[in-house]
Amino acid sequence: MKARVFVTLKTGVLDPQGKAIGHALNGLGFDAVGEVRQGKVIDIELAGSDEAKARGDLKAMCEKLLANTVIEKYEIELKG
Amino acid sequence: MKARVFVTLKTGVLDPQGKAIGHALNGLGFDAVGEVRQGKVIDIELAGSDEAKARGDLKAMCEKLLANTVIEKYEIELKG
Amino acid sequence: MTAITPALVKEHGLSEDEYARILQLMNREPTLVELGIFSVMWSEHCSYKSTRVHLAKLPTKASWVIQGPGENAGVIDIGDGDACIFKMESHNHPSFIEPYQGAATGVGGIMRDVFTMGARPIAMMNALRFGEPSHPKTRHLVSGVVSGIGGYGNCMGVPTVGGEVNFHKSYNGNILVNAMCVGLAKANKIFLSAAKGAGNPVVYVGSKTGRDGIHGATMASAEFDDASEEKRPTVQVGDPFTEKLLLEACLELMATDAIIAIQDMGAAGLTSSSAEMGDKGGSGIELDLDKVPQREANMTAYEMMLSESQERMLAVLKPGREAEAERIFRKWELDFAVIGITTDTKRLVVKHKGRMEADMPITALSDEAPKYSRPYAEQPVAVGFENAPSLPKRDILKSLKQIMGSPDMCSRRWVWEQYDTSVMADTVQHPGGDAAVVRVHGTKKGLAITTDVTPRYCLANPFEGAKQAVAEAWRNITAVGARPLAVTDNLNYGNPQKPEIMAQIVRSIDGIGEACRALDFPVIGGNCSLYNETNGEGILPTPAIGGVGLMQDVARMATVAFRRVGDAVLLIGDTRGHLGQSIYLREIEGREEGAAPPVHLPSEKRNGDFVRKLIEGGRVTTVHDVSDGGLLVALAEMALAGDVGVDVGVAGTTVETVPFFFGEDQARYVVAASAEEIDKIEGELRTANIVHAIIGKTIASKVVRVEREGEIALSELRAAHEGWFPRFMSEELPLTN
Amino acid sequence: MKSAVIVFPASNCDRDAATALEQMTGKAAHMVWHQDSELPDVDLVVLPGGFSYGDYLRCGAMASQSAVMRAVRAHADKGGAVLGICNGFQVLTETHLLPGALMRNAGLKFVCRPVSLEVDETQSAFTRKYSKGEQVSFPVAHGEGNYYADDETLNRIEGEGRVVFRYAAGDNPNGSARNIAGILNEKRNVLGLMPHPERVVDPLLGGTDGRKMFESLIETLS
Ligand SMILES: Nc1ncnc2c1ncn2[C@@H]1O[C@H](COP(=O)(O)OP(=O)(O)O)[C@@H](O)[C@H]1O
Ligand SMILES: [Mg+2]
Repeated sequence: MKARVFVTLKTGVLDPQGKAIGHALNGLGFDAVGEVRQGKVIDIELAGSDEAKARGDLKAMCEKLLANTVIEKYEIELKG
Repeated sequence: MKARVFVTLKTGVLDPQGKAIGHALNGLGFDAVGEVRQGKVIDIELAGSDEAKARGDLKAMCEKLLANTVIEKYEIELKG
Repeated sequence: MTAITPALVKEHGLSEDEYARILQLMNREPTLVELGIFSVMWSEHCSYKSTRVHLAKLPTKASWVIQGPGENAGVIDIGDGDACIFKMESHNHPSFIEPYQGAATGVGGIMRDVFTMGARPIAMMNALRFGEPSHPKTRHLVSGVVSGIGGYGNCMGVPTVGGEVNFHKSYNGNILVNAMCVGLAKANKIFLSAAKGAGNPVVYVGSKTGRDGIHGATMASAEFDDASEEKRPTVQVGDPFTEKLLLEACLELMATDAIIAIQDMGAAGLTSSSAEMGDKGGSGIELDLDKVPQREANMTAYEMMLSESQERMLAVLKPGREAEAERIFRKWELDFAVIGITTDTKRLVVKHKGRMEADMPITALSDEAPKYSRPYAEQPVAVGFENAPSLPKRDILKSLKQIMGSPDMCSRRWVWEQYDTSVMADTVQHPGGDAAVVRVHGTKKGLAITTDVTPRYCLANPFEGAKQAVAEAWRNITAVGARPLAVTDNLNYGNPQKPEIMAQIVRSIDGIGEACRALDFPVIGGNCSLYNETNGEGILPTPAIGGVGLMQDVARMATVAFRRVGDAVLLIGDTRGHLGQSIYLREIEGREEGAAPPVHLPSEKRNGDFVRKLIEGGRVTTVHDVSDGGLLVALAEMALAGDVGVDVGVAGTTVETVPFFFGEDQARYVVAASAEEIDKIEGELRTANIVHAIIGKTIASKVVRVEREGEIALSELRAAHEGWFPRFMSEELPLTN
Repeated sequence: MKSAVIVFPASNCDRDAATALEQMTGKAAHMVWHQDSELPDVDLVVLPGGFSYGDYLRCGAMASQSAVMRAVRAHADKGGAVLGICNGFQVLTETHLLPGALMRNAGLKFVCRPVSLEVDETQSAFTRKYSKGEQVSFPVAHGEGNYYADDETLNRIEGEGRVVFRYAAGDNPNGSARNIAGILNEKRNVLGLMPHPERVVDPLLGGTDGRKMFESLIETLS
């Protein structure tokens, strides 16, 4: 199985990187660009085929290691 | 419109970060975890409603700034 | 309007008595915004309510002190029109919750304290205390804190040149992250926070305000319990890029004469900065929050006044100079807004969306803030293992190796290599020695910087332990050849409402005061961090001392490294073999016991002044003070630093081998120089009546050799000394961005 | 030799570079702001170390889009000398004035320490005063100095004698391909390197091994 985990800053938490990217894109003439937020995407290969178990494991991985839930939130995507 | 851009290392380019995460996950007892790769996800708010133009712009942003195509590849997702 | 219920008052960390006092001062029920303002301004963090009466006893004056405690940072005169500005501050609680960002924003905060006074930061220090290595969180906290400090300081382009790292179980639930910043300014260009005069524009510069860390100041004044991690208050995210721009923009504006007063927005942001500026200037301040640059939609007055968003400053300008200032901040792509005006009412007035949200006398927030003489109950001081106690016979070289490779004594290279130590091209002594030395740019002068405290001594005896912290800082500065000039402190303790903790605080402050007076080493600033307790378990009392000294010619600086084969090795100071609270007792015998080593201040002064004169006279360049671990550890460090072997004996003392080599008696230095030079020095020591002994010489063989005990290869010692930290940390995933 | 140092927002070795240049050439360097679209009349342009634009997104990425970099490219196209140190090297790869990319250190940590380098190539304006194979010690201070290029590129730059500095065997601080620490462009007038030569021109600061680079430049460009 392949999983994709997104770890992004919670809404309201300052994202200096996103801010700087937005600023730079505006500077390059992309005027339509509004707010920009940057996060991490982590692609994980998982052995086994039990989706429910995989989801449970991924959640545990996020809570334990991949995200710091003080400031970050995460989303999990499983693709077969 | 909201766009999501993924910037990840090209296959074949070593990703020590991803390797370290995989190693740490195995260490935490997640034995099913195989290869791990880490990348960036950039969420962009875009004014306007012309999808084709948005796609074109996003591609230009990636080529110019968001990705370093020597080592990285990108994917663009548009969500209404 | 929100009704102010007892529950709401309690949530704001205010006691019933304190609320009664507020009603009296306001003559009416406060608004919610006013309550929030009181809660932060009367918090321990901002008001120092438990410590103020005691801090007042510290010596703060000397002819070279330009600005003592009370401003954002202290200022000393270092001659030739130059001033050195420095301060140390804690970011303990946020760093425990989010180690990377907590430590990073701690660095950012202390830098603002220093550059808000007109100084360019030139060096950073960090004094860190973590839980025991085996605690499941320790590794992760070490990794996050160190990369956070590096992440911020490196981006700012200010070298991080030294610090301390300790591990002890008492910090398992409350780590300490104390950061110190040292800056340089012109003595006649110091900026203060007094917003004198009415009708002057109040301007906001830097980052936009978001809902960051609302109530951080009250958090820093509350104990943790198991639920805090669940409640997890928002931690701020640092933006070193913006801070770097803010630094450059502020220094550019300061080069003009447009500023009346300026103050960083630290804990309690807009509230404390405006209240303090008004208070110091004897003026009033009126703010229009509609003008505040905001990062988020629909922010309330309460949120804006209490936000702890980072990288912001408040300034009062001379009228008519707004455009000029704005141009500078726009050039650096920073927000700039006139958000208020000074008045002659001595009131803090806050308006938002046409409503009066607060209107309160500023003195209620400063002079009238509570001040407590909390009860304290002194505990008996620990005793034992004082004068050369007998301990089981063991192989002392094996013990040496074990100590050199222990968590508290091993090399901190793993830490400092993550810090840019040489940016700014003035670092003449890097981490690894007694004090860091940075050159005063464009001159031959150098500033020596150190942070010190030995918390286990402070627990055994808060008074002697605090004296020791000051003495060690003074000694470390002396050992590189600089004249110690002044101190900033960072007093970290548990809950002051417990009489035994309060006693630690009171006695430590007494000890600091006594040592600073005796050593002519005034305290020019500091910070208190209380309530470092989890589930009732407090930390070791940890009064960290940051010291700064001045040397006239960095080319004469001493380092710890042995430089040549054939030098004589001289020990200056009296060795009685005090093993109480020693590293030896703990690491080898597994006992955390005994008396703290007594500090005899006149000997400290006499021995130190003697050593400094040798260095200043260009007669010695190899000097190391003897501290943690004792004499043999000092010798081993000198041998490793220079990669030169040493052969030593007990030099005819009556003290047994173990206490002689591992005792932690104070006021001692090891000096190495040619045999002829040491001969001369010995004569002078005799005349000066200073206890000393020639204990050995440097040798061609790369070993530490001890008479009658054998020898150990430097390579073996080095492997132990350098090995522990990287091995310990190799299991941790470095934090990512 | 006349020189200029480019100042990006959050450059932080700009003063260090200027100090070293002044010490070595006796002339103050021009400090050029990132928004300037023209360079003063100079022989050497230095892109200093630091964290231009916070190094957000990728090190050097945003700086590569700045107005001044168009002028720097023009200067290089005309054969003018360009020296990129640390962040400056990252800016040069991002601007494609130099091939390859600088990735995160293999150890994933920022590393600041002196490293041993071998001078691999002395046929350049930057290194003619060194001898081939000479070992020198420069400090590094970076989190992303892991040089990457595909094999074809690596073979080409090696074959053309464009690898100027290599980390000595066993002292590679960041995992760089083939121990590469510094490279030249095809025309050999643009050099990028991760270690800091400007931090080793003053004996009090831990060595003088960087002096020969400035002496080489002075001899070539004056
Ligand atoms: N957190 C740190 N950051 C940078 N340098 C550190 C840190 N901790 C310790 N060091 C450095 O390691 C050396 C040894 O530290 P320490 O044993 O506390 O010295 P001393 O006993 O002389 O006070 C010092 O040069 C110190 O500055
Ligand atoms: Mg010391």
